[in-house]
Amino acid sequence: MKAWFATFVVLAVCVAFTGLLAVTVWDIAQTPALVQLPAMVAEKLSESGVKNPVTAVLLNFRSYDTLLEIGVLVIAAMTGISMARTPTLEDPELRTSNELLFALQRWFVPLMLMVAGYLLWAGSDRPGGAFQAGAVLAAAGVLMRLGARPMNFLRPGILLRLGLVLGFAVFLVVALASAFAGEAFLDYPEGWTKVLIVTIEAVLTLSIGMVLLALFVAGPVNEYGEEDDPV
Amino acid sequence: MTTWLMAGLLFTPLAWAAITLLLSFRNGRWVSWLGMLVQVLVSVGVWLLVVDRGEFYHGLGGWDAPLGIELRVDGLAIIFVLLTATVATACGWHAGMYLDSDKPWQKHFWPLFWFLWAALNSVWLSGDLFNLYVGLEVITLTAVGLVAVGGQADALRAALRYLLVALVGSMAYLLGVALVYGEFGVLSLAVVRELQAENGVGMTLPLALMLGGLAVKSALFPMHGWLPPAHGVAKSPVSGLMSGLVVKASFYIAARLWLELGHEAGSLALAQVLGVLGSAAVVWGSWLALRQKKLKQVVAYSSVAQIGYLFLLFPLTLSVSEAVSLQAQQGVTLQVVSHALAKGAMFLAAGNLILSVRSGEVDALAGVGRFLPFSLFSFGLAGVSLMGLPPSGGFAAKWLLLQASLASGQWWWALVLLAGGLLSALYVFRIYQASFVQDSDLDEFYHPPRSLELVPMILALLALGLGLVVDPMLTLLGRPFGEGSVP
Amino acid sequence: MSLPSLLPLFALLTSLVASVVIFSLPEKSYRLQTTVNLVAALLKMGLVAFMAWGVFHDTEYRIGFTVMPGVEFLLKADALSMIFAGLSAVLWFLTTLYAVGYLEHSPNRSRFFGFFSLCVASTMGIALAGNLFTFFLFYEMLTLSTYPLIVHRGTAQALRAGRTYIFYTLTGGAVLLLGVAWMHGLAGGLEFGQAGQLGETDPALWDSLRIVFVILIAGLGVKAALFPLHGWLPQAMVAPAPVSALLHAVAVVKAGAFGIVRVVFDLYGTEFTHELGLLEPLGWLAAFTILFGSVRALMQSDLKRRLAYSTISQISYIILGLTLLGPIGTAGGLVHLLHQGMMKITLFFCAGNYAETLGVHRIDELDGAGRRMPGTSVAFTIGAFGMIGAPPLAGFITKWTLGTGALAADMGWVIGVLLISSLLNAAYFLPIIHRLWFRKAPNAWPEEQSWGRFETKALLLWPPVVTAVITVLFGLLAAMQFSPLSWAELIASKEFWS
Amino acid sequence: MSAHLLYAFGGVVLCGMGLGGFILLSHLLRKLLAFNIMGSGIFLILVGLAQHGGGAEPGMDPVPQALVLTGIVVAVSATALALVLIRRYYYLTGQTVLESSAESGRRNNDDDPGSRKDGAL
Amino acid sequence: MTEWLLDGLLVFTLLMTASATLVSRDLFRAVVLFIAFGLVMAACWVRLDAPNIALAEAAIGAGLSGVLFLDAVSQLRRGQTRKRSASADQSPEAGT
Repeated sequence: MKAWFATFVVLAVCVAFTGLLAVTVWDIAQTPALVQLPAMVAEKLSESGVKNPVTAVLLNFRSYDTLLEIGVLVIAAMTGISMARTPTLEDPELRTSNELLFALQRWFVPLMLMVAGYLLWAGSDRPGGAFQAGAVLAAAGVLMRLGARPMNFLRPGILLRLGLVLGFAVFLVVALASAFAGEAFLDYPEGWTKVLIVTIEAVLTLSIGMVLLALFVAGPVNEYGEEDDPV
Repeated sequence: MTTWLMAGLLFTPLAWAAITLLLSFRNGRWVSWLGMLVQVLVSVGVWLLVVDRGEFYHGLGGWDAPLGIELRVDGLAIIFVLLTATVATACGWHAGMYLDSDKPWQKHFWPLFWFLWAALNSVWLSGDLFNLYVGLEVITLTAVGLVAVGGQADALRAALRYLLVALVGSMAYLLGVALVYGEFGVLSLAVVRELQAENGVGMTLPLALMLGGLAVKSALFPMHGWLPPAHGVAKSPVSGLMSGLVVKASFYIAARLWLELGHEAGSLALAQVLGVLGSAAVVWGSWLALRQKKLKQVVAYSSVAQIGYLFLLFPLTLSVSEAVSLQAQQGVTLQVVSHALAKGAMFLAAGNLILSVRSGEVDALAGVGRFLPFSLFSFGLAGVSLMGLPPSGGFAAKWLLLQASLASGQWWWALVLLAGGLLSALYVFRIYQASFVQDSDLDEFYHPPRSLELVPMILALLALGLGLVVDPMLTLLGRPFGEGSVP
Repeated sequence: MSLPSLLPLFALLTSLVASVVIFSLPEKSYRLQTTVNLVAALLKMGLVAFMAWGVFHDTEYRIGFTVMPGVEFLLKADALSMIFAGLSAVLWFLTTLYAVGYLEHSPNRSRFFGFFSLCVASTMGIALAGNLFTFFLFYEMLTLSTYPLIVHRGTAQALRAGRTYIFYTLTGGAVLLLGVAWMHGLAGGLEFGQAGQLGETDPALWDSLRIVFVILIAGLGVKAALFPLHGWLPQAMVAPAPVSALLHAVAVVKAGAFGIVRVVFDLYGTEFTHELGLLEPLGWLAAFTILFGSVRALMQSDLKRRLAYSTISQISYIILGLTLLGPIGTAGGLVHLLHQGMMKITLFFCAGNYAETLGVHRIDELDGAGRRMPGTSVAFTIGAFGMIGAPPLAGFITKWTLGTGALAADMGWVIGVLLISSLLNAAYFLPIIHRLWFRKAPNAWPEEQSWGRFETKALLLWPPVVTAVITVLFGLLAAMQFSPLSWAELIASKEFWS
Repeated sequence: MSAHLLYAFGGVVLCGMGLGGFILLSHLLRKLLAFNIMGSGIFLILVGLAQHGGGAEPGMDPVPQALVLTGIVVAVSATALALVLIRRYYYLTGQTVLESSAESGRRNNDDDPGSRKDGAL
Repeated sequence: MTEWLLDGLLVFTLLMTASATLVSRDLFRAVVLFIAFGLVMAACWVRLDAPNIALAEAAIGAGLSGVLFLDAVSQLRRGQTRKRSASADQSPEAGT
């Protein structure tokens, strides 16, 4: 009885909240925004070095956001790995000798790698970019994990950590280098903008793919003979 | 120069994070100690810069607002940067010796620590609503990671609860940001304030959403339940970081928002509600702190109470005279600083005491007074600041808030301040008392190394002496949540 | 900043530094601790004496800095502060000597003497505080530094007493803080020593000033053990004897009384307080506390508890004196700050000696103790007669001046209060003296310890004897130029004829 | 009213649904699903409202799109982290809810309704 | 008009899949519905002129989150927990 009442109250509150929010959204929608940022972006797009305005915003105008965002990814992956107590993050139980999966893997993984490459390359001019590419890369990894391919690079040792940190580190190094060359951090020197952005994107793709894959496989179930935690 | 100092604050900690990620705990320790030195120097450098040059805005990547992300470097931000440098260095120094370097998962401590520092600095400086959101999320995830590292069941439970609550808080904040962007089309806080003042647009719901989300993340009563388990179960240096700095980040953003946008968008009811909830936190948090059996839980619940005071900022700065508002802002800033120092000292000292008596219970402290442990003394001195007794920073904060509430005619907050001080005395003296008990069979007492004991003592002395050097600090604060003009 | 202006700071630092040094010394180096303590105490006596000389010749010692906008930390030596500082310096030295003897071979001495010095530093700060803010600073520091002394023994009873003490004093502190902050908001940070400055305020503020006055007195009244805020004092008796002695004579109780003196005399000014209509109620309260304390003292069978209630009564003489509008009465109140301190510390030292040497705590166990411990008992007798007000002792001077002051102020009922109180004093002290000297000693004392040639340890014997002698001298030499009475009259005359 | 606004209102409803689900559902995985739905709602509002133009020319606005991209990555990181924690928590305790029977988190704060409330959250 | 119809249908489907995700009794079903929700979201993003987000949503939002959720559900289904009791894990902080 009491539980029903509580549920009812919560639902009522949520409905009221939705209503209030809808009214506010409607209200805001009546007037145009006071500043038209898209016009500014379009104006400065040529200076940004890329043709895709979203990429320009992500990796040039608001690159600091993106840097922190990659930080978030690394943090999540790191915490995930810290939960695992095994020498490898792989789950051999999952490894099957399923013919179908094996065939899928043989055909799909190269295809996915190609797609990832395309997305990365396209990112600067057309829709696409490091995150999308990285996700596809990770998906390829997942497929490999389900198949028979052992993935030794996923040992939570130095290699994995190096992979995780690579994109992030390159981003930082570019920031540093740009500061030496130009006015400010992440202020890419003229003419180099596109090269640097594409470089960053490429390493990021690798790193993001690895992070996502690590997060996927770092599920802490696959522990064999975990030591009793001495306290 | 400015560019390099800004980079020193924002990017160098990230670099330390990247380096320590590749190292073991022991090696990471050396790198981190070096890093702390560098960060402290950079922080002091920025401080001198602001003293020399005054407040300024700095566009990151050469892009000014509204297109790019702009940093706002003013007295308040510098105070928080310096506070972070102090408390984080203390906790990091302590952690390097305190944490067990044989545990394989401890190597994740340093990168998380550095990510946290980087994100804290970014929150203090950023003047961009969305960038603040990303900064907050980095802080949340690192804090959760730091609590969960080690992966014991109770740590996981605390970390999960913390994560879920914090995520919802962030969502509320982000929703507010989305609405603000819809209305104004910009994300720079300074530009939003100008537009709002020019056009007189009321944004009560977005502001309420953002403040609500941030209040949840700052563990405002009645959404405080996640804090004590998380702060209590974490390792002591981590608890110090969490109580001292992490909780303050979301409050800091709330305060900035309120003082920039509150005059137009805030309402008296909202301010009073926040004040009342803060007061309830003071009373309820203290009461629960009194009832805890575990030492660190006492300290953690005390954080709930102490954070409650901060929310008096909202009623004391709305529709009051400029002077009263300034007094309230100064009082709250002081409260943040002194609480961070005192709580850092308390958690570190509690960690040492637990190490000494090999138990986390309050009652296990019986007879400890006989061994004249240095850490007990640090704990006691930090307690003076929590109780708001002179000459501590807590006292100065209380004094300023008292003045503000009496001058604004809202005398009921004065009563809350006084009652809160007494309530905190109850739980602080409970611990003192436990240590004075004479008839205990405690004959074995491990004295931790002096270097481990020195850190909390320094923090405690800083908190205690803060009240006497308030004037220079408030001068730096100037017009704390200032009216600085947009370049 | 000249050297003389630093003197108040030095006076404060002597005991503060001593405290830090003692804390950092290991428990084993007891001799070193004692040396540090005594050197610091002597140094402080010298500094205070030097300052008193200067103050007498109208030198002003002041040092301060801004803490917060509009709030100043100010130390300053004026005539009134010298009374309290002098008392504190002299008694600290004697009590340290006594404590060294009393705590020989007991545990936690380092902790004890550390907090002991801290406690004295606080009283010195209270004495030298130049404004209400600074006063409050040290007032709270005193609360904190006395707590470890009261619970020093760590027994359940001591912890309970400590709890009561902290509950009372911190509540009082919070109330006081409200008053101080409010006052600051109304009139800014007023410096002590310019009486009547509040009289020039806008009369519209007077209602607020009345409320603030009540709040301030209530806050200070806790430590001064004004009825009905006295509950903690008798319980605090579980503390070691030197602590009780210090608590009653200089530290806590006296700090409260001194604060009331500062508020009435220096902040509001007696005349302005009268104008606000607050002086008379305060007088009645003091008079009632005097009688109440005496009656309750009569009902106690434990020696230290009886002395405690006697303190409650005696402290209110100081406040009563203040409320007698006029220089003579005020001088009577002020001089009692010193007189009561000397007499009460004598009595507590003696009570400690009986307990330590003979194991005697209750009054009915004191039969014939005079023969066994003649020195102590003579000192006790002098203290007790002083309290009763027998000429020519210090207490007599107080009561005489108060009586004259009351007549001058046309408040005859005060004489009645003084008479009844003296009768009650006699009623609870004379039986003790009778037991000491005229009853036969029991065959065995509860826990006797033998100290060879002397009746007790030399360090326990000499302090009460010295204070008893001073009590006599205070009375005999009251008319001299440097006597406490002349000093008090000097202060009072400045207030009323300036 | 342009179509973009329709999506914004869709986002509003998603927010409400997500919030309700987050509070009412106790299973940790379900809470996490609700959180993701809430997040998607907010992203829709962010882009829909901004691109709607409010009387001005509606059109593509790259800034909120970039913000949403960042937001998605942050959300997925948080989700992944939460999943890792939940799985290990389940592995150690066999529980899928935070608030539960005897031995779970409230040993220290039995009398704190605040903590109970958040447990339900 | 057809565009409006399309948009309306998309939003409707979106809300339906979301509510179905939340109320579904079976956890596995809920996760599958959530993946469907992510795909519909991706379609919405396309309609909102945001192909970048559409790609990311499909790959990360629906794809990766979905797989992560599925993996977690499968663990919960298999009931993999550690054999010994959980209470052994409660530890004082000492010595760590």
